[in-house]
Amino acid sequence: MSETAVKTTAEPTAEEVRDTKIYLGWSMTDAEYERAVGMLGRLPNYTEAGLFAVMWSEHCCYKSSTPILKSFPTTGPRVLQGPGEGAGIVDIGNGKAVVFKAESHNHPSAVEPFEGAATGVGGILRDIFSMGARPVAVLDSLRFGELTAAHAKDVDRNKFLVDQVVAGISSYGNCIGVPTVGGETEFDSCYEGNPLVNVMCVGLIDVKDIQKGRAAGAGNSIMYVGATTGRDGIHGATFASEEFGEGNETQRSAVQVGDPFMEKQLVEACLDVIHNHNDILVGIQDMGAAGLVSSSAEMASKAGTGLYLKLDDVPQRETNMTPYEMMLSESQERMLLCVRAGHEDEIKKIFTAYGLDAVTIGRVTDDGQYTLEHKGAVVADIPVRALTDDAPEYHLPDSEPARLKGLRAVDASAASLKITNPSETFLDLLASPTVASKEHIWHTYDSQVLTNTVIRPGSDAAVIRVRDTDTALAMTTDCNGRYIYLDPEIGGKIAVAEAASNIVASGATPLAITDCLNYGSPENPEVMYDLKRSAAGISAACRTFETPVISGNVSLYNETSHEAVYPTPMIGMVGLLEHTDHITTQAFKNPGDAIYLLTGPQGIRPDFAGSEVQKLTTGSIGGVLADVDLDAIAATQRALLTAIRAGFVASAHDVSEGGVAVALAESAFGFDSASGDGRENPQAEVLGVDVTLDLDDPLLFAETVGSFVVSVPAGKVEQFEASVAATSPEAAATLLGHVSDDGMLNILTNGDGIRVATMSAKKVWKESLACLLN
Amino acid sequence: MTSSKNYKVTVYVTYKESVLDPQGQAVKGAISRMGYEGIDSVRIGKYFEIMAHPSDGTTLEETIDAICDKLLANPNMETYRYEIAEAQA
Amino acid sequence: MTSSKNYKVTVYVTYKESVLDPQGQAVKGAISRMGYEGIDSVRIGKYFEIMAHPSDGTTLEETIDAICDKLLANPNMETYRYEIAEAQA
Amino acid sequence: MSPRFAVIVFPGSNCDKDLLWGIKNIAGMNAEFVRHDATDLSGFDAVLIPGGFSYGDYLRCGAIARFSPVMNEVRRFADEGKPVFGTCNGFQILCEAGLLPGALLRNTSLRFVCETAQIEVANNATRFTSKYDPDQLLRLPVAHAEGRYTVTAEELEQLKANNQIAFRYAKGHNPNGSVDDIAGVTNKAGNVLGMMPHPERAVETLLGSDDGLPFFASLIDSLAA
Ligand SMILES: Nc1ncnc2c1ncn2[C@@H]1O[C@H](COP(=O)(O)OP(=O)(O)O)[C@@H](O)[C@H]1O
Ligand SMILES: [Mg+2]
Repeated sequence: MSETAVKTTAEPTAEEVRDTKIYLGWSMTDAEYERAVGMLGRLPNYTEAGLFAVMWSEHCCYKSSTPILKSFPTTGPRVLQGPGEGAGIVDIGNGKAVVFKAESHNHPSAVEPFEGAATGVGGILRDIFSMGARPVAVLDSLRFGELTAAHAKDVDRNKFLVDQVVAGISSYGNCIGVPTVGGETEFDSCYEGNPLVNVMCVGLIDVKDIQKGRAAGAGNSIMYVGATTGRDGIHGATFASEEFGEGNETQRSAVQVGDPFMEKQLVEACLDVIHNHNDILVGIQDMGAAGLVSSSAEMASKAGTGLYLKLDDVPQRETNMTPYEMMLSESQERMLLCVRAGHEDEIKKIFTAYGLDAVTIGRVTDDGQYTLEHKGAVVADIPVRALTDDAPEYHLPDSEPARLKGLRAVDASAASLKITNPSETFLDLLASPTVASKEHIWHTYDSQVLTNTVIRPGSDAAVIRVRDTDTALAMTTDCNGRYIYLDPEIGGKIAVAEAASNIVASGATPLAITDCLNYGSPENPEVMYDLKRSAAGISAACRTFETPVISGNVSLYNETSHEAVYPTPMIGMVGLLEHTDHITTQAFKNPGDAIYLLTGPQGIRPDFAGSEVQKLTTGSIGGVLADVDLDAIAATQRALLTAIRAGFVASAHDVSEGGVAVALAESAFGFDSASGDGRENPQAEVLGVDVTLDLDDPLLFAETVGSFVVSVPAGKVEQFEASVAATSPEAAATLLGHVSDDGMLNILTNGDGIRVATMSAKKVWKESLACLLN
Repeated sequence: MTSSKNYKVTVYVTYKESVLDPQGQAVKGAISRMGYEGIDSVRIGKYFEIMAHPSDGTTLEETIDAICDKLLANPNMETYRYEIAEAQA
Repeated sequence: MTSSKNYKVTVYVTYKESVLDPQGQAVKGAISRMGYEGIDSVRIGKYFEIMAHPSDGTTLEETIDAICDKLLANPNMETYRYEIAEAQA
Repeated sequence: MSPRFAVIVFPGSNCDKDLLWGIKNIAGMNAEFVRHDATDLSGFDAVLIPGGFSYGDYLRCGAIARFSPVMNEVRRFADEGKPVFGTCNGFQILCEAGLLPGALLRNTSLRFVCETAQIEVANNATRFTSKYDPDQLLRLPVAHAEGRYTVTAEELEQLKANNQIAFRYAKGHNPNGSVDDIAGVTNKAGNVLGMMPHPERAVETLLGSDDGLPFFASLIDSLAA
């Protein structure tokens, strides 16, 4: 190890780094700096300090969230790969496995929404194909500020963000040719200034092809493939510093621009190498957050090796890049390969056929050191472990948020809603952007490319068939941040329960989840409380639904001027359909089919705290969030799934925002099958409902989790009821009435009920978002 | 029509130098595959032809500056310049 | 480096008058919604900055003409023009 | 021997596998991928150009792919009167290459559109459409941002006069602003067809529609004749 750290021109010396505490600007604390000094046994030079700072950042090492992530259940009989690699993997039989993960791109999207969202898609795709899987579907989970001037500080900015984020996702996903099949879009003022852009990718793999990101075998080569390295994406704080003083400030930009065409070539080339040349490939990993340093150090750490990289050989897009800049750059569309020594030219040849350069930039060593050479000098020499395994881990204090007391005191009874005209409330709910159809958004996503999509966006879960088998995969993203804001633990349970309900309603068995934990600053004990408690809720639900957490992502510091977003742990769930015959949508099929409400033993409860109807009628949310009985929900889901598999169910839709009334309407709106368009079902124009509920009017809008609106062919009513009773005594199937052919939503209650023409309700629901966004 | 003169404004919007320009790269690649030599780099930008006249109380420059800043160019990644010429009738 | 001079070529490609330019119309609409007055029409085109040097046996004009005709503009719907200037070292 | 189909793969093609799946696994034909840099199409009886974003669709859709080496062969193949079919990006490439008249511009909505479109068979007397009824109504997926078919008024008259319009969007269902609701056209000789809709996405009822099957059946039939 070099005794004196080597200094590059114009960079501060190791002593100056210490004295000026320049590392504070990289979000490295004094204590962390001292820790690094202790590990090195000398002062780190500028480059080294930078490597420590970025590798020990929350983004790379999850130092404040690791203790929480460790509490998640992560194993199960089908789990082939849990958290820790690029993505998690679950066995789906027939020698195949599903690979999935979600990632957030909130901060880049807040600054530059189009490119931020586009590169978010690019990044998550690389996580999937670096495991050896072919990406087969993308889902996007989005949160924005409100779209009406009355509820927004800058409504034009909010609309602009929606427009650009959606355009970014569609441009990248459509170009690369992976269908975007689902997602969710919600609006709340807490997301103004800090939108959430979470993207999930699902891939398929033959179990034998699973890759790991390892740099093993001293002497093997490290090869760099893909786009050239520029100064884009280097941590904002650093970027603003004087390093670029010589250049013209206005000519510089740190924005990462996505190049989906390059990525398409990368996917094909990498999968070619993995499938056909696995004998010469040792490991492969994408360059994600903290680009080159993070990917290479992790590959070495996982293999217990060292690395020697020659930075002069890194393909560069800009002149005079420093080692620090090259290592931290987050230029997109780059991959790192570990290749068996002597086979570099074969690898080069494969990539050349796809129009890509593969360049050897270093080799694996056995000294456990992370060594960088630039212009003939060693510019960094750090134990690999110090950067990775030995990163700090914090158990930050938490305390109950002050808001909870006030929120619990809010009256969330049916009376507080002051509903006088249920039909009017119903139409207002259908028009509210969170409930309204998201067709305006997903219409711009190619949801069918790859010709596997059975259920496009527009039903509870999207469904993709698995070629060469009878099986199919269902997938969804879910999270109601309002519930978590009111009660983090119960809200966490609900997020997973709702995801499972969506999966089950499509006819699938939930397999596992991924997550994106979007919160404010972990240094705020109240945020830590939210994080811990919601994670506890998620864990509990995952145990009940037998859906381990196989991958995920943490995004902290989602706040503007100390106003944090609602704690929003997005849950991405995948389920398995044993047979494509079981695929079920939320759309009613035929007049005369019986309509059931399937619930837990308590039926529909006055669950108004945090509901859409509460927000609509009172302008805010509050109240005590009723706890959920996870076992009862699981039992209800089992009853539904059993009936679906037996062929007794024509449609199933879970009750969520807007309650039973909205669920009934959405089922009548006739979205169906692959078209995702009402024109698909020739009867969509005439479908209606004739139902009677033994409830007071407001209960029509209660959001009792784990309830379903189910339609059953007239001839199968008895079998359906018997099946539910036999499967789950806890579940209650209440016959409400039937699907009608007079085009009316006729919902009778103990009060006024609702009577509205299906088509006029549908128009409100279908056009609302487009109107608000124009 | 107002009595004021009419102008043709041409606005050029280009990426900042450090921003990746995949389009430009693709075009450059195509040119060399087509066998043309001597092309060292290609960058692609946008180009707007705007017919305009000054409106009450503001100069045309002020209006164009504002439109460029807010709409035509994305200040995170792009720069712009423009030319104003009197339009032929 | 060759001994020959380097040039900066700027190419402008625009739709023919007869071709509908919905993007230009959308920009015009946005400008007036933003409250700016005096904008009569907007047309959007592409703009290329090409750094180039003449290669053996052909003039730069010949090369640029060919590239524009075949690649940069679609003669069915677009027209182009270009300027060549000596590049500053 | 059953006819052999070439599915051309350009860098950035992304419906190539879908097209191969349709013609090979569903229609049961002999088919294989042919790379963009291939220089020989001998032995093939039909050429299929898939959708996608060749070369990222940077510059203009299809503008760069048109210069791929294989396109010289495709041109020769077409000149010999053999069938060439392009869907979506394939249509755009054929127009850019001059094998079909017109151009495909940005949708008037300025938005990408992915939906199941209502398509009318405008001419069932082509080798690609013979198995459809005249005026048959089809449900075929479309997915594009640049599908606004544009020709001059004179060219449009010629298209009509020569019966070159093969498919139209049903009245009121034009997703992109195409002139005269045109969704697909042939060349004058009738052996080259381009269309924005994706028949290869409509070959299995599981995925929502099999209205694309007769399209491939027509083409296969024409090769047997
Ligand atoms: N941003 C989006 N991208 C793709 N699909 C979306 C998006 N937002 C909503 N959707 C789709 O719209 C439908 C309704 O979404 P949502 O209301 O979140 O359903 P649920 O309440 O059942 O979870 C789903 O099919 C979903 O996939
Ligand atoms: Mg649902």
